[in-house]
Amino acid sequence: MINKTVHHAADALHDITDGMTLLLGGFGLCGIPENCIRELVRKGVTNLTCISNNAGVDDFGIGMLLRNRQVAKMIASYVGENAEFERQLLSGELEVELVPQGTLATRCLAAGYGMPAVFTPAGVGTEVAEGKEVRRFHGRDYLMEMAFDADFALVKAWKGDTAGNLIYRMTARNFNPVMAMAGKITVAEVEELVEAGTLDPDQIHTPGIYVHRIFQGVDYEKRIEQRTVRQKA
Amino acid sequence: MINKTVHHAADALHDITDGMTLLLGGFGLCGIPENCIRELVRKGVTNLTCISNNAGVDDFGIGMLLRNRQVAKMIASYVGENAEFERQLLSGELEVELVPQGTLATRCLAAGYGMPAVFTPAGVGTEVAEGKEVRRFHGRDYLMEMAFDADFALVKAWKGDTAGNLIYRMTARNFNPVMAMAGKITVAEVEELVEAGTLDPDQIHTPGIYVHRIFQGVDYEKRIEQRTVRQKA
Amino acid sequence: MMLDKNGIAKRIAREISDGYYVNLGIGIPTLVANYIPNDIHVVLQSENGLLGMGAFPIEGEEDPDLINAGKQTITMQPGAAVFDSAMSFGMIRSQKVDLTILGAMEVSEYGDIANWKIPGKMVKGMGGAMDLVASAKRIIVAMQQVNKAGESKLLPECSLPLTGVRCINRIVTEMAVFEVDTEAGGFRLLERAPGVSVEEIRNATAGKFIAAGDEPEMVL
Amino acid sequence: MMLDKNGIAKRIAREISDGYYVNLGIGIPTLVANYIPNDIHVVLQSENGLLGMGAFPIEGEEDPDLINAGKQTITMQPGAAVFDSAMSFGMIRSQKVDLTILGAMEVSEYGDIANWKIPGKMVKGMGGAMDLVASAKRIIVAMQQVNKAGESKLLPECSLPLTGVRCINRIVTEMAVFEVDTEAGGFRLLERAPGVSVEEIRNATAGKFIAAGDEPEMVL
Repeated sequence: MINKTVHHAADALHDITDGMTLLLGGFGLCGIPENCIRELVRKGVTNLTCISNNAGVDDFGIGMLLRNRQVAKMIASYVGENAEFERQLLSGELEVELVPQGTLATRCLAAGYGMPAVFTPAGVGTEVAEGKEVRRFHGRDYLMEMAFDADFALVKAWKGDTAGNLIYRMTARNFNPVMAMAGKITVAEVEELVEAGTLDPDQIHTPGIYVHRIFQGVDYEKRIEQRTVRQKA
Repeated sequence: MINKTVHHAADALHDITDGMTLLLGGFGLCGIPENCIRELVRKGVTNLTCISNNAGVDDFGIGMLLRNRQVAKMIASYVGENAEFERQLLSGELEVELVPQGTLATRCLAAGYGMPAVFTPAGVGTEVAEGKEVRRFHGRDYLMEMAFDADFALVKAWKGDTAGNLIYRMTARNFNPVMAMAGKITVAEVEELVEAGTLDPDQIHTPGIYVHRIFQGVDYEKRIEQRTVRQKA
Repeated sequence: MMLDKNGIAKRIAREISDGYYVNLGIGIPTLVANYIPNDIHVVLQSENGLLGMGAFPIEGEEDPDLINAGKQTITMQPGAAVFDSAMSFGMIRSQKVDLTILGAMEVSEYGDIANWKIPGKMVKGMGGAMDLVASAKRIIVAMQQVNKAGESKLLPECSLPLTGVRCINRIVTEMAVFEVDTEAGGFRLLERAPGVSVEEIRNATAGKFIAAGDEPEMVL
Repeated sequence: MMLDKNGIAKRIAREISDGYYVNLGIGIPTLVANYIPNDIHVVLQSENGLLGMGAFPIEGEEDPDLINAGKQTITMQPGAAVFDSAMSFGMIRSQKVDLTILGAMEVSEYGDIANWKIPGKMVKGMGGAMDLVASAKRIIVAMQQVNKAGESKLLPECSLPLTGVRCINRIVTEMAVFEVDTEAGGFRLLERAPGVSVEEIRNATAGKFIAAGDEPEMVL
């Protein structure tokens, strides 16, 4: 067993420098690598390209990096929850590439599976198709989309072991497994870190080969974006 | 919950007819759909195209279909365990397309993920590349390989529920999940069929949306191909 | 009488058949779940990675790890399954999802749809909408027939950046149900909201309007 | 003294570094696992879908659901993980596996390899070999230097159908260790088996042979 454990976020991210490209797991605020994002804020690295489905909210998640002007370019599918984001975008401070959600996920998968490009019908005939190769298969048009090439992937799992194996919980899984596969260096923060041999090999969502550093996170806030409830019947 | 349960293999395969293309899960004899194969033998459908990593052994697995002359074409990566196979191939009775194992898996994935084609470096510069488009990305050559288009996928899981969700056990997983995604109609046989709601949603390997019919198999032989052991220390 | 949002949702629910896997978008589509008849079996897909989405949780039982694509706290049905985003859009792209219901800002008479961007004004992004409209077997749009300025949103062609091309099959608005002729072009009237006349609907449709004149009222 | 199969395996084991993920092919490569030093941490990948392959099971504890790519019954190490065939070759293709060790029928002086087919005689198939040689970061071939007829298997070019092109970095045979110059072409002698002379090795190498003449004996 190869031990992937590091002490904390500062250790895990020590070699992230200005100008790097980062994949950040999560959907909205669900399943985001809170400890890693806090550490990026603390380090103050700038000029980052962040690839993530969303951009957090004004004061949480990637929103903290935006507020701190650490992000030069954001690649995302939906950024509607973030007023500061919209301000920076409209003022030209922030470069943005909006990518269909399935295309975003599949470009991660492509990187993790060593496929340089993939075909998807999403965006055919729209401005997303501009500058991209369109190819017809079986009478239907597809865009050729390129695999992501990112320096780091920062993901959050529920449980992990010292070999880097990861298990996610419910819809906090989302982009985390595909981003974990796609980073040149992948850092995983987990709510509970256990010894290798503790987790059932059949239940691993991300095999440790894809994870370079793992640590047990602290102080998870797990903020809820849209609290919707019903009354007890 | 949508109930996918059928009574037995005969129900599940009632509409398989001569000349169809079938994906069959398993690696060697490990994780093969024993009940489905027995039923194909019993039905006597012929002129089948079978896509499977291996071709079974002479008297078990897909080997039984070969012996019975039910297979017109075999698409596989490795067929070395089967003398009858070799005989039919050399005599010209059987058409064979040999496909690199990773390409085989990825052409299933492509079908399950709605991607018409994928790029892989496997086979570049070899006879596998003949007639295929070669494309260079980042200074490296890749073959464009097409998604499979199969009438049925027959897979074997360890546990399944009435909603069609599947869980595999150890390396009996192999090709089963990717083939389950790739069939126009997917039939799953399981060792244990439970009520929907019994399995942990986080531990499902194949979500029920990919499975059209499920039944609890009987009389699993689970033959071991290469029994290798060590002495107790 | 124009339908309210719940009325539109209720009418759309009648388009759902037993055994369907359905993806519901944000807004009116979310309300459709409330009107699915109890005697049919339907599984809701949420594109953030869940099959078998259930109702909102009982107060106090919200779980931050369990949300839908609108980031709302939800529950799971028995038989639910969780998966990653690549598989989620994999099943959408391979047309395992039978029906997609989503909102729109504009629809053209050829079934083009615009619902993700207002240049210079709004830049929220397309989320999963472009994937859904490009791949879905069948798409129903839930929308208002006219905008706040009283202008029709059923147009000869979309003025806003497109989400997808020739992909919308059916539209349910506060006034009517339409079938879209994506080949020849045109909004074919199928049903009227109770008490709304063909002429009223024609006047609220900027694109090519096709009606025999005897279209029935909706059954809700 | 020519090495036997275990000698070849033992020499190859010295190429494995701490922290490596390694894929071992069928035959001599499988034996390499027996010689990995206890003080380094290595994870064995089996391309049928396992990381953390362990030893053969104790007699009576064989499990038909747990095999390696050679269809042999095996065990799992603590920290093992199981996955499907698409992910297995995904991690191979994305070069997460550090080292691949496999057998060969022929290798050319440019690092081409043939190991899957003898036209008209043998049609077993390539299994995962074509994927592995096309993608692996580093490949070591374990093979006999000469065939049963006494002919060299290290050739100017392969006569059999290729498995991969310009992909072999290193070869360990019963006689020697070679580095392959995939750019200029040539088998560069690095080490000799104990007691085997440079001339003997040269005579058993049909392709371009490169040696300074003072190459050391292997340390086993």
